[in-house]
Amino acid sequence: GGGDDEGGGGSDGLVVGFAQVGAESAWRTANSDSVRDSADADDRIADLQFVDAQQQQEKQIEAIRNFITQKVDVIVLAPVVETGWTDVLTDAEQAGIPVILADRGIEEADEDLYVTRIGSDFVEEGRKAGTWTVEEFAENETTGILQLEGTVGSAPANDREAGFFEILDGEDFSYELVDSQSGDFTAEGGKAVMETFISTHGLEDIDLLYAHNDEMGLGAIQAIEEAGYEPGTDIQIIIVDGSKAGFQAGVDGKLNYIVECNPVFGDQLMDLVVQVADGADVEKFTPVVEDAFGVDEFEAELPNRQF
Amino acid sequence: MSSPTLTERPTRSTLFDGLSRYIPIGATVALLAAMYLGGIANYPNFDNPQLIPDLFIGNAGLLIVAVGMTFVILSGGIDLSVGSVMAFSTMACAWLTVEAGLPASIVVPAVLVFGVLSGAFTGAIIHYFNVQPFIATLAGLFLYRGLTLQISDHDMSIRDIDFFSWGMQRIEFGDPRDGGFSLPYISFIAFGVVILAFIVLHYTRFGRSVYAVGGSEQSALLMGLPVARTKVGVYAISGFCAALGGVVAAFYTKSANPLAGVGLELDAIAAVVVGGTLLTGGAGFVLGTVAGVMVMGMLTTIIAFQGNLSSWWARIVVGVLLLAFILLQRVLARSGEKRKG
Amino acid sequence: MSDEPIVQMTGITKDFTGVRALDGVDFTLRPGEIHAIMGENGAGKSTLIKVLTGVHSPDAGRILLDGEPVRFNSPGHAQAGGIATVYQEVNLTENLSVAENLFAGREPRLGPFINFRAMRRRAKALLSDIGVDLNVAAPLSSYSIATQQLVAIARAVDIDAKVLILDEPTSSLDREEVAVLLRVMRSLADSGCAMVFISHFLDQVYEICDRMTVLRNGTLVGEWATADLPENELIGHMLGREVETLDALDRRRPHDRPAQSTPLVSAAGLGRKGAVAPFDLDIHEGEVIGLAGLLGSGRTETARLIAGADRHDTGTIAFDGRRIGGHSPRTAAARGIGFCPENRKTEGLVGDLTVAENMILAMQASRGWARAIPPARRSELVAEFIDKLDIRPANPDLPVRHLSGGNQQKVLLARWMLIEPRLLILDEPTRGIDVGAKADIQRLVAELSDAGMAVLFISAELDEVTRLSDRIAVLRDRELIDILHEESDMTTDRIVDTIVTRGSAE
Amino acid sequence: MNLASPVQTAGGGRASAYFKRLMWPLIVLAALLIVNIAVTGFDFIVPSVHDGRLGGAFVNILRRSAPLLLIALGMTLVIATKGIDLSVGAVYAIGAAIACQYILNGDQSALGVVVTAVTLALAIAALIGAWNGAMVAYFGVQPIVATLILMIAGRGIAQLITGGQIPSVADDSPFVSIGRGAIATVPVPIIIGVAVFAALVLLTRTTALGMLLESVGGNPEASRLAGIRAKGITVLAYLIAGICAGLAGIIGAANLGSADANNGGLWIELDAILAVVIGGTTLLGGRFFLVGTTIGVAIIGTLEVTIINVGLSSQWQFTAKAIVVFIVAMLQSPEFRAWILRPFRTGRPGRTPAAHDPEKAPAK
Ligand SMILES: Nc1ncnc2c1ncn2[C@@H]1O[C@H](COP(=O)(O)OP(=O)(O)OP(=O)(O)O)[C@@H](O)[C@H]1O
Ligand SMILES: Nc1ncnc2c1ncn2[C@@H]1O[C@H](COP(=O)(O)OP(=O)(O)OP(=O)(O)O)[C@@H](O)[C@H]1O
Ligand SMILES: [Mg+2]
Ligand SMILES: [Mg+2]
Repeated sequence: GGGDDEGGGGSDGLVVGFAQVGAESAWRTANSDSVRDSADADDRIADLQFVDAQQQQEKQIEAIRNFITQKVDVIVLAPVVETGWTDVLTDAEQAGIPVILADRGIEEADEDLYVTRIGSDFVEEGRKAGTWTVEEFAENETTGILQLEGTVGSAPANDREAGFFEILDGEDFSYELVDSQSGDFTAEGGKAVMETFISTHGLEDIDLLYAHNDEMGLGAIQAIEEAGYEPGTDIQIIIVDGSKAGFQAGVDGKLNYIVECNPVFGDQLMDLVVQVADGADVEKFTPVVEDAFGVDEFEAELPNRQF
Repeated sequence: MSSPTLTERPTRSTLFDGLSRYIPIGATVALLAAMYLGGIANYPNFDNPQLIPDLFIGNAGLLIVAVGMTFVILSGGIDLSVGSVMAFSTMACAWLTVEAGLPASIVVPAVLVFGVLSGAFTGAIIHYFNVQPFIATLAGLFLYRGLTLQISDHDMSIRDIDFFSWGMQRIEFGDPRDGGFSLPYISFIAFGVVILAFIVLHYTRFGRSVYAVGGSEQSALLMGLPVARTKVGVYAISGFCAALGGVVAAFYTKSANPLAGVGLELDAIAAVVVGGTLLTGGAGFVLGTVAGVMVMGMLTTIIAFQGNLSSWWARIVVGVLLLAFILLQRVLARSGEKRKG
Repeated sequence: MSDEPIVQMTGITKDFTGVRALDGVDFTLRPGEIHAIMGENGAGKSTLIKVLTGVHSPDAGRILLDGEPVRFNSPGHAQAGGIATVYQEVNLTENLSVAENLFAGREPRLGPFINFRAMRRRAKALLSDIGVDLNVAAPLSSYSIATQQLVAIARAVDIDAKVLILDEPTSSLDREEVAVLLRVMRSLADSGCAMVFISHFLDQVYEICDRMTVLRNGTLVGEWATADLPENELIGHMLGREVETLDALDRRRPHDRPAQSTPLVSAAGLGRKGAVAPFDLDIHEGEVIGLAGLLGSGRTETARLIAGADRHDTGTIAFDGRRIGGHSPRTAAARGIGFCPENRKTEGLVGDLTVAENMILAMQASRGWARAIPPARRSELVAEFIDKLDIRPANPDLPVRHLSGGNQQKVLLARWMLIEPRLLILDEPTRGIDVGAKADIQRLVAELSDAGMAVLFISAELDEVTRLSDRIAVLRDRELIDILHEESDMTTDRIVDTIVTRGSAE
Repeated sequence: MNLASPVQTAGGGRASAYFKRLMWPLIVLAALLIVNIAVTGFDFIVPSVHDGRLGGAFVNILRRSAPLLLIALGMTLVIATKGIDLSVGAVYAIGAAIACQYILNGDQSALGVVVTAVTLALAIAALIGAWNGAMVAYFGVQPIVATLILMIAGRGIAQLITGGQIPSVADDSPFVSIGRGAIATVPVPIIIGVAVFAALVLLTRTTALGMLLESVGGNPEASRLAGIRAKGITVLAYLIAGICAGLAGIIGAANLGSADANNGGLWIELDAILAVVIGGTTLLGGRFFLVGTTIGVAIIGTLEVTIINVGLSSQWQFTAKAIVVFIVAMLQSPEFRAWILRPFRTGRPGRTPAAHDPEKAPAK
């Protein structure tokens, strides 16, 4: 795309700096695309400075420092982790640049350092999955659960796990966590873990597979199919994200519940940016519209999927 | 026959002799300057005086780790464990102060000592058991990442520990609004490490034996140099630098992240090698490493200022710039060598 | 003057995988004496030294130093214990400067810091004591192997040791340097330093040594006072048989070449800046050309240009009358030019590969990688040359770095003889080779040239050069100053004379 | 005039040295297998036939390790030349991306399209390998830097090809059978792995390529002076490594039916180097051992499964890997074995106590 070299605080629009996490998943790419497309289409935005931090906090902090040096009007940050932002956000504040968080949040003590956060609530996503599980398996004596975690130590993995078990434990639901392994948010990882598990344990005592994202879930589904089981029937499956591919698998009857995590909030974000730049009062948290879908909703929802 | 004196001129002419080994680093610095000027010409606000100092803020930890790596690489080894050791140190600082409630003034020195010991242990295994450095330190890479995750798989804030607010306090040089800039203490820690490393490498027996061992371990041994001490020493230094890098990271973010520094070892190796140090050991400079870190930082900065690159174009452009840089460096160095010949 | 022995080694046994290098060897060194260890290539001389200085630990036996039992764990400890050593292959670090190599580990310091200025000054002084003037700040790698050997000697001499061990220190040196070295040794001996001297030059040994210990195949033959052991008896002890000594070897019958045949190789104005001035040289089939000159006079550089090892930047080279462009070792080998470089460790052999592999390397390279030499043919060839050159141990599967220096040299020679070259360039082929083998190699060169092969022969020993050559190219200061061709010119004196007179004329 | 030498020489040195080198990695592999069998029963090792395809835990390990095996084999050749190739992970991603994207743009179920896609992907991978080799051989760039450039840029190129998406190929495309299919019940990836292994062994050991590689890696200057085309051989090694990495990417993508440009083959270069080194090839160049590399790959593949089977949590995966790597490294070290055994053979004759400040271990 032809970048506008003038940039820098021109009067004909805002210059926005966007420090993105990385390009680690289709979800993330869809998110970046959405933000960039919205910024391009929006007359009020002169330039979007986009930096991919390759999942490293240090790189994001550096990017923000560069935004400050460049004197952008608004900084949008999709933080890799929750902690450790105090200094750099204080710098931004001193430079008079408002900060908006996108997607993930940061620790509460730093609440004053950003204007608002727009994004998903991973814990809530975990809760949605948990709630469905509790309802679906209410009759079971004990439910055998297999969890496919995201990258160990990453925020979505931690939160989706926490929210899920918060509900399960809170409802006194009787379950057994048969195993929980990391698939690193990748199809490769999901498939490998599932294959190994099936070949040594089989699927007999497993009722539910909870995958922290689409790709791992889809990988696992392949492994299940190849082992001669029927995903969605022999084993119920929940995935989080809800990409086209995920919904397609749902339509094909291979999984049972999709918790949406919506990356396409570019337009919403640009409106926020303009408001924030104008100094308008905005809510501290702007939720992205997100839903969860059961088996009978897959077909209808599939055409609406944008990534 | 009176015994005549044998006067052998070195094949390379004497005039450039002292200078010849500075050619790679000279090329690096010249190219850095070119990159900077190119940035100024192309991007608004690139001439902000804070831009260069910023390279030494964000990359303070990397610089320290890369200095340690320089010792190891000069001695002919390699240390892949630095990223993990760094993350482990940060996490240990966090856990010991926040969870165990120990005072930071004890914890930080303890972590540094731990870094030295773990490095020395690795070095001892490499030397006495003749294990390849790559393997021994790769085990370290896995081990310390694993231990870090076992301490905590969440990021952990240490903002409440007063001690850690010290590192990011700034010293101002001139008014930031007109031509001044500021640097936090962590940058000075990094500079201190560089200066110390420079002195140790060039003006002490230990430093010279690092070069000798890197040149030929067998010869160094036959010359009676303390090879064991040197090899264990460089890994201890690298361990110390990695631990110090971890402490600096704690200062920098006041938090510990179990996934921090994944792949940092490659960044550090790249910085060292881009700075003109030979991976085979025996030749290079710690100041080259500083230049190498600056090159890597400058590439990131240029990408950030360009700002319109998608994730993949950003990677490709970094690759292409690095390529151009390396090739130019080679060409400059070669023509320099030619001129001497 | 010999009272208590300063070093006493008894029953030393050392096994390497598959080879017993030393078998119950005794060795005694007395204060103030210069003691030679003699033996064929692979007899175990270097190994004995390395056991003494802690490079290898012995499998059996004891070592007394000043009557105290010792077991050094590294050369560093031996050095601290008063034993300074120059090992056979030059073991210095090429990436450091000359001065640093001289003082590595014992640099003059100011507080904790190295005093570079004092170090350079002392280095200059030290080198000038043995008659060498170098730029001590230049990296050692910019000097020839001979100079490096001098630096190594200077380093060892300067360490104030009670025992000084020199393992073939003179193999690359020419007579001037040898004279200086012997003088230095004598004065050290006078001051009470005990010395071990290993050399294949019998004249040097006889000139300077008080006693000698002879080893054969890893076992002790005996110890004699030099005066009690005439040269031919010594050789008999070393080789375990009577041999005709070198002196018996006649000057090779000069080759009469057809008057105006096309030269095999013809260099015209060939030169390289900073290495050797442009020169003209024709080499004909069946001819042996000697290159003579002092240390650093450019013999090696001349040879490398002809071999294509370095790119020339002036002049042309023609083969069979046709000019060759893109001269490189590969194309040279394809045309039948073989080149044995002087520094076998860094430029000659691939240490990890076996004897057999090293031998067939050039042959294989010329066939290309796709056409491997059939295993049967290969072992046949290898066995033939191991036998022909008497390489020991005669195990083709041993990594070549485990061979003794002299045997390594033979492997290198075999590599090129295998491709049956038309021109063989030998840069110091007899360096570090025992008397018997030396005679063998000289005889070989004569045979090869009689069979029509051209040979370019470089040696620091002018005797060798004069004995073998049809013509001798004399170099001085990296310039070919004369080509001697009269039969009467083939003498050492004539060469020295040429170097001196032609040099001062300019 | 050749006197019979009383010094005994070793007979058949090479074969037994070879076995010695491989013995310790084999022991570790066996130990890992025993642990798995102990935990999950003999089913672990016994293959079962399912859907006309061999299955079972161990067969799955082999099948899944095929991409790593290919990359590690290519890496072995590069390391033999004293080089290293960090870009293989990125080439893996590129190979996967090209194949998937090309198939998506054509008729997914047409065999011709699939063949063209695979050929194209391999050709590009070979090109990248050759580029790496040229940088090293002709421009004199250090291997780690030369390949670092493509390690960084390569993933970008892969993402560029896929537009940052994860293209997925329909399950009925012939392409996926490269990853999931079986010929005579043997899974295709295993067949490819074995075939490449055999091809490389043949290529390097029946021709002189292996020896020349070792020569170039062991002493480049001596090799040049011996008339070897050192540069060409270096390029060839990198080129083979590139093809292997591209093929690995194709297998990986076919197995999943999709190409993840960002995560496919992430950090596989480290595992590959690890496998090579475990297998006895040193990073200093020279001698290389393709069989050893294969054993190294088997160890790494089994290890990952072991962690799951033993029931360790994900946090343990790094620590367990560290421990196994450490054990292999120590077992391979003769110095370590001597040191461990030392207490058991004291009092050997001829061992006089050291008078001069002894160090802990014997000097090399
Ligand atoms: N590291 C080693 N491994 C195996 N064998 C070795 C090793 N070092 C030496 N040898 C063997 O030990 C024997 C003695 O070698 P040594 O180097 O002591 O001979 P030398 O008398 O010095 O011969 P030269 O005159 O050629 O230098 C030789 O057969 C050699 O092959
Ligand atoms: N391997 C080398 N690397 C760099 N310079 C070298 C090398 N070999 C020789 N030279 C340089 O080339 C010059 C000419 O030396 P050369 O070796 O050709 O002389 P030479 O007559 O063969 O002497 P020598 O007896 O040392 O072999 C020397 O001054 C030396 O500095
Ligand atoms: Mg010897
Ligand atoms: Mg020479």
